[in-house]
Formats: sequence, C-alpha cells, structure tokens
Amino acid sequence: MLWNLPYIVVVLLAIIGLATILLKRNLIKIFLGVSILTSAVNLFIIVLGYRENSIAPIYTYAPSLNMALPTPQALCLTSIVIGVATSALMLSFAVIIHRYYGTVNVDEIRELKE
Amino acid sequence: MIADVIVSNLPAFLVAVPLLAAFLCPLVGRISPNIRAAWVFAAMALTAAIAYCLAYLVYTGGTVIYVFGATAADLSIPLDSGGIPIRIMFTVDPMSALMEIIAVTVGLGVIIYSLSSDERRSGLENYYTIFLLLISAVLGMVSTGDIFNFFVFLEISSLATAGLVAYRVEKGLAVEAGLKYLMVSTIAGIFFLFAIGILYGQYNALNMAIIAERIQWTPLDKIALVLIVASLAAKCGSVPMHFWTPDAYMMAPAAVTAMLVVASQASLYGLFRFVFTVYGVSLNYVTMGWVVIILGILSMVVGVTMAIPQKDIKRLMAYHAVSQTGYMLLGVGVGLAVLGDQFLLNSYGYTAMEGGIFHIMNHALYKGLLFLTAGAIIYRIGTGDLNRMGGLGHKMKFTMVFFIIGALAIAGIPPFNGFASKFLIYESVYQFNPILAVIAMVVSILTLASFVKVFHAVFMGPPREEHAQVREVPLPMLGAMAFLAILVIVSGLFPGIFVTNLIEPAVHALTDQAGYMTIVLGGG
Amino acid sequence: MRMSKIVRFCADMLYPAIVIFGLYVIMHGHITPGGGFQGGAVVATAAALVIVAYSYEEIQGMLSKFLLQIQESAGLVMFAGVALIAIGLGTTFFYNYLANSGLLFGMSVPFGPNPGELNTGGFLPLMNIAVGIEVWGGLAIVILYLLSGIPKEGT
Amino acid sequence: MRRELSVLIMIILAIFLFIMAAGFTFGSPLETDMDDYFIMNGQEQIATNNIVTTIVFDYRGFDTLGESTVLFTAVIGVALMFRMIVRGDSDENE
Repeated sequence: MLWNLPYIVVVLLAIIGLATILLKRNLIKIFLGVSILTSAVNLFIIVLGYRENSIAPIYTYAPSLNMALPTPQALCLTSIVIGVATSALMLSFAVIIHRYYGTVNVDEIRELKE
Repeated sequence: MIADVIVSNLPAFLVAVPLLAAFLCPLVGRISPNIRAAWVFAAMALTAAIAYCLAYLVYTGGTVIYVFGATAADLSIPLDSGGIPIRIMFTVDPMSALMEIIAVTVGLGVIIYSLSSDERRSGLENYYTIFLLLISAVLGMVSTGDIFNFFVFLEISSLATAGLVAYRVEKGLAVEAGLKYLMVSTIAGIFFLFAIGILYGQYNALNMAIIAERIQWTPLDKIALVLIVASLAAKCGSVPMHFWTPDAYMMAPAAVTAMLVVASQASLYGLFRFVFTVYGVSLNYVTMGWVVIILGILSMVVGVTMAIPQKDIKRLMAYHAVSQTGYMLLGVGVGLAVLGDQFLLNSYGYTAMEGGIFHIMNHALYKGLLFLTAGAIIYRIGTGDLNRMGGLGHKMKFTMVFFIIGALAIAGIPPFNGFASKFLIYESVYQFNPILAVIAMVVSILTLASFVKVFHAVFMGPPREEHAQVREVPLPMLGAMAFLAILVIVSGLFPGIFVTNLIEPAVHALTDQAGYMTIVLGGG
Repeated sequence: MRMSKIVRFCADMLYPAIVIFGLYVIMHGHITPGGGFQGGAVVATAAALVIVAYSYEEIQGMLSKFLLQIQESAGLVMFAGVALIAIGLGTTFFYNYLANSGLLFGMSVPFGPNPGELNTGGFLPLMNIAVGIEVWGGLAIVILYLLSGIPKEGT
Repeated sequence: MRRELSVLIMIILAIFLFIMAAGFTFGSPLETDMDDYFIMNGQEQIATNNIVTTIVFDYRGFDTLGESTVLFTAVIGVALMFRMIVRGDSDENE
C-alpha cells in the first residue's frame, strides 16, 4: 500500500479538512478547513497524472519523451485560481460579519433560525 | 456571409456576449444610471435573441455542437487524434435549448423588474455585473458538453449567487445567508471536482460523450456518481441539503430570487445530464431512479410542511420552491426507474419525464412571478412579515391579480400551467406506484391551503392605517410581472403545443444516450 | 498602521524587483513553467508588500481602486477579444490563428527537445499578458478592500 | 447529536475516499490517449514548448476564460460587500 502513499495523503487531507469544517466553531478555522479540502482535491488531480520516471511536460534539452500527463496540471491550475477566488469572497464575508456581530464564532452569529 | 458566420458561431456568442457586457459593466455603469440601464438591458436582450435563435436552430435542425478552437465549429474529433475529442465543446441539444429559453425568458423579465425596483440602491454597477455573470454561467452550464467546463461554470454561478444573496449588506442576515450558501456550494463544488478526478483518472477524458462511451460501472464510477448526485442535489436545494434555500431566497432582493430559481434549476439540469447522458443505461437505473424519487418525495413533503407555519412571505415561498423541486425529481426519477424497459418507458416513463421537465419550465415562470409579486409588496410596505400586512387588495389591484395567477398555478388549479405539468406527473406516477401519486396530490392540496392563507393575510381584510400611503408599484415592475403572468396563462391554456414542440424533443434527447454519442463522436 | 522607515525603504527597493520578476514570469509563460496567473499573482504580491509597509491612507494615493478596476476589465476584455478575433477570421472562438503564421509570436517549433524560443506560441503570450494584467488588478483590489475592512486606529 | 452526525458523515466519506484511493495506482495512469495526443502534437500545432500552457490557453482555453471570470466575479463580489464601509453609503430603500 505504500506505493499509493500520495492517494493516502489525499484521503487524510480530505478528512482533516472535513473535520475542521464540521467540528470547529470559528469561521476563520472553517475557511482553513475549506482550503485544506481544496488542497486535497488539487493534490488528487495532480497525482492522477504522474507516470513513473517522467519529466515535466515541457520540451527542453531533456532527452526523455516520457512526460507526466499535462491535462491534470492544467485542471489543477484552474482549480487553484477558483480556490483563491472563493477564499477571497469568504474572507470578505467574515470581515463584514465581524463588523456586524463583533465575533466570528458560528454559534453566536446564528440568527437565521429554522 | 456575415450572417453565416454569426449563425455558425451562435453557441460561442451565447456565452461571450453576456460575459463581455459584464466585463465592461463596472466601467460603463459609472458614467450615468441611464447608460447603465440601457447597457444592461441591451446586453440581456441581445443574449435572449441569441438564445432564441439558437433554440430555433436546435429544434428545427437537431443538436448543434460547437468546438472551441477547432478550425471548423463541428469538427469534434481532429483527424489525427484517433477518434477522441480533445477540445472543449458545447453540445446544445433540445434539452439544453429548453433550459436556455427558460433562463433568458426569466432573465429578461427579471432585468426589466430590477431596473425599476432596485434603482435606489448603491453599488448598482457591480450588482448588474454579477447579474450578467450569473446569467452567462447558467447559459454555460446548460450548454456545455465537457464535465470540467461544467464545473467552472458551476463555480461562477456559486460565487455570483453568493454575492447577490449578500447584496443587502446593511442587513447582517443577508451576509450570513450568503456565507451559508457559499459554504454549501463550495464544499459541493469540491466533491464534484473529486468526481471529475475519478472519471478523468479512469477514462482519461473530460468530454461527456467519450466518457459515456467508455464507462464501465466500476466501484469508482459508483463513488463518482454518488458524489455528483450529492453535490448537485445540494446545489439545487433538494431535501437533505435544503437548509440554505430559505435563508438565501429570503434575504436576496426579489429580482435576484427569481433568478436564483433558474440558477438552481441549472444544477438540476446538470444532475439529469450526468445521470442520463454520462451514465445512462450502464448504471443500475432502478436503484438510482428510486433514489431520485425518494429525494423528490422528501423534498415535496418537507418543503410543504415547513412552509405552512412560516411568517415571512419570501421564506414561505422559498420552502414551496423546495417542495416544487420535488415534483421535478419525482417525474424524472420515475422515468429513470424504467429507463431500460422500452415498454414501460413508452407506456408511462416518457410521460412522467415530460411532466418533470415541463414542471421545470412552469416552475421557473410561476415561481419567478410569485417572487416578483412578493418583491412588489415588500417594495411598497417595506417588510415581508405576513402579520404586518393586510388589506392591500384595495391598493395594489394588479399585483393582487398577478399573485392570484401565480398562486393558482403553483397549487395546480386547472387553467394554469402548474396543473398541466402536475397532471402529467400524477397520471404517469399513478401507473408506476399509486402511493407516490397520492403523496404528490396531498402536497399539492397543502400548497393550495398555504397560498390561500397568504392571500388572505396579504390582500384581504380591512385596509390598515399604516398602509395609507401605499400605491401600485411602478410600470416597469408591473410590466415584468405581466410578461411572466401571460406566459403562465398561455402555457396553461395550450399545454399541448408546448409539450409537443418543446418538451418531447427535450425528453427524447435526454434519454437518447446513443444518439448523443453518435452526434459527438460520429458514426462509430 | 505604519511600519518603520527601514521596512518602508526595503519595500520600496523590492517593489520594482518583484514587479519585474512577475513580468518575466508572465512573458515566459509559454516556454517555462509559469504564466499569466502565476506572474500576475507575483506582481500582486508586490502590491501587498507596499500595502503592508504603508498605512491605508497613504496607499490610496498610490493604488487607485478605480484604475485597478479598469486594469482588470481591460485584461479580461483583451483576453476575450483576442479569442473573438478568430471568429472574424472564419474559424471558431479560441482558434489559435497566430501559431505557425510567421507573424507576431508566429515562429514554428520543430518536434522534439529544443531550448525554446520567445517568439513562438501564437496568441498564447498575448493571452498570458491579458491574464497577467487581470490577475494583477484583481488580487490587488481584493487586498485593498480587505484592508479597508480593518477598523481605524483609535476608533 | 450534531457532533455524532458529523463524525458519521466523515466516516462514510473516509470509506468512500479509501475505496477511491485503492482504485488507482500511483505512477501508472489507467489510460493516457488524450494526454499522449497533447504531448505528441501540442508542440507542433501550437508552436510552444510548454505543453501545459498549450492546454491551459489553447486546447482548454475556454476553461481559462471561465476561470478568469471566477476571479472577476469574486472581485466584484468583494467590492459589493465592502461598498458600505468604503464609501459610507446607505440605501434609502427598506
């Protein structure tokens, strides 16, 4: 199972991120959990594209043509930018919420009851 | 010559026009309010015109494919690639065209309404920018034939919706509702991306048609399907993850709420597209169909029972939106449960799906109308609390008429369009399983009861003295409501025309997985 | 919130260096690892550096939100516009009409290992520049807005 | 109650993800035909040495337009959020 280590790391990161989201009560920590979860999925996609002993998919003087798959890297790039955009918006929400309620604790700001 | 170029590039313009208008809107919008209004309306009208032309092409000439970056628009497979599509493509089949028609029709009405109802707010140039971005995201989601491209548009719609829900930042609740929505949709998006990764890792493809051809129903595919269904069900407000819906719908401006209905239906479309086109008959359709049916039944029952005790008019309508989403899931779920059996499919499966898909269209129209009337009431009296309303029927006669039309349509009363689609669902679901049809009818009666209560609370009774200054809302708002109300009545009076010409081709396109693959991948 | 003079001086010194490095990453996006997003993020880091070193009031003189907004929109319009020109040439949206054409960035590349040439890639360098401009403006605006959310000292 | 539910969700997801992890082998992708096409033809068709850039901006250029739009959407959303603080505006309506 050790040769699958990157996939195990993906699972562990995903579980850590999810646990942070579900169990923590501080908004900033919840956002950290989302970031960890995003990193997990980025790692998953990038790991899918690795071939043994391959080089980066850029032509240089390196004599090998055994290149890693390029599509996952492109997808990962897109996903990273989307993650940045999402966390920017989430952090701005947190700033506004802090101005209104004076706290970023989820239990204290929950006004919208069912 | 120019006309040929435009016609052959319609799918690209469909997304490029609202995007370019949105990119320039923050700058153009600063010049003056009138120029901003003209710009936004022109962009929306042009988008609508493009969408109608494209839909006409699709309904008359069959599925349109558009490959981004190829030398010719329909060159889906490069000659030297060995039979695999390598570029992003739009695959606009009748189902996509139907969703586009719904999106631009509601969008057009909503823009007219919003130009009048929101004109006194601040930050309007950014507001309309996000509005145009949301519309282009919805159009992209329903047109695309590439799963990662779908994800990108899904994220645009998530961020745009969150920004619009939190638009009234002076109310802390709005920011909270926006944050709740953003959290749900971000986590849903992340798990959706996991599913894309699984499908890509196995089949080394991102195009829906090529994945549909290669899919083998391995355990990994099952996990991917579970993740896709869970994340898209969360995005469309189906029951286990419905808790964002009432908050978001309640706190968003009324015009935005009507658009949110369309945006969540785009997620619903994505769910159907993945289940039918990507997985198709290779999945265990009976189990999957029952999962969708149970999601639908739960949404119906939970939505309507939560709606009855609500005190806020928009929150109440939001729970009804959850409940109505259940009808769509029920209708399409019954069709899915008999997907592999051609006899059952012909006897009632297609009818059930026609009901479900027709309900998507009808729901967008009458729910949009209802939210706009609720917005008109709030616009004049400044609160959404049902206990502080009453006697408005004397002051706001036209709004009252539009509200009655919408309420009777959502309750499924005969001359309106809600009845047409619900009747298709009842008669077909009854043949599948009578208990489900009975539940659907009971939910419909409860919906009627709930709206009778709202109608009584808002419009009936003696006029209140604090509402002495209340007048009818401005003409553009009435015009937008009248636009949707006329569509509700027309599609209710002549449902046959709509079902035969719009819905049936859509349903057959959705169930015809082999046809989809043939169009994209060629004869092989 | 204003840092000491040493910090401000170092920030001033580093600012052009970071911007030039970011521009390098943007321009060489089509032959080396990197590109518009990465380079734009690097340049935005330079903006973040001055923002950290100076106070919000001083920054408003140097970085105008309106200009950054124009920059962001311009980058996006350039991006979409470069892609839209392809429709005018009779091909499809995002068709790379400059590659192998002999015009700007139009040198062709032989197959196989080679060191790379700046004048290649068709419209990819143009796209990289457009995206770089957009990301630069966008991230700088986000940082400026987030900074404006900090309550002023003493209030 | 909420805590137990959270732990339950996590356990279910962990099982899912472990099945997922067991399905792939690190270092040997199951199929590579699309990516081989990019590696073999990208350099000549787009005339660039960096295959990732050819995918990001050419083969999947439309995704990148969407991705820039996501960033643009976030920026506009942030601007909307902060409009009260920055300009001190307030709405007359409601």
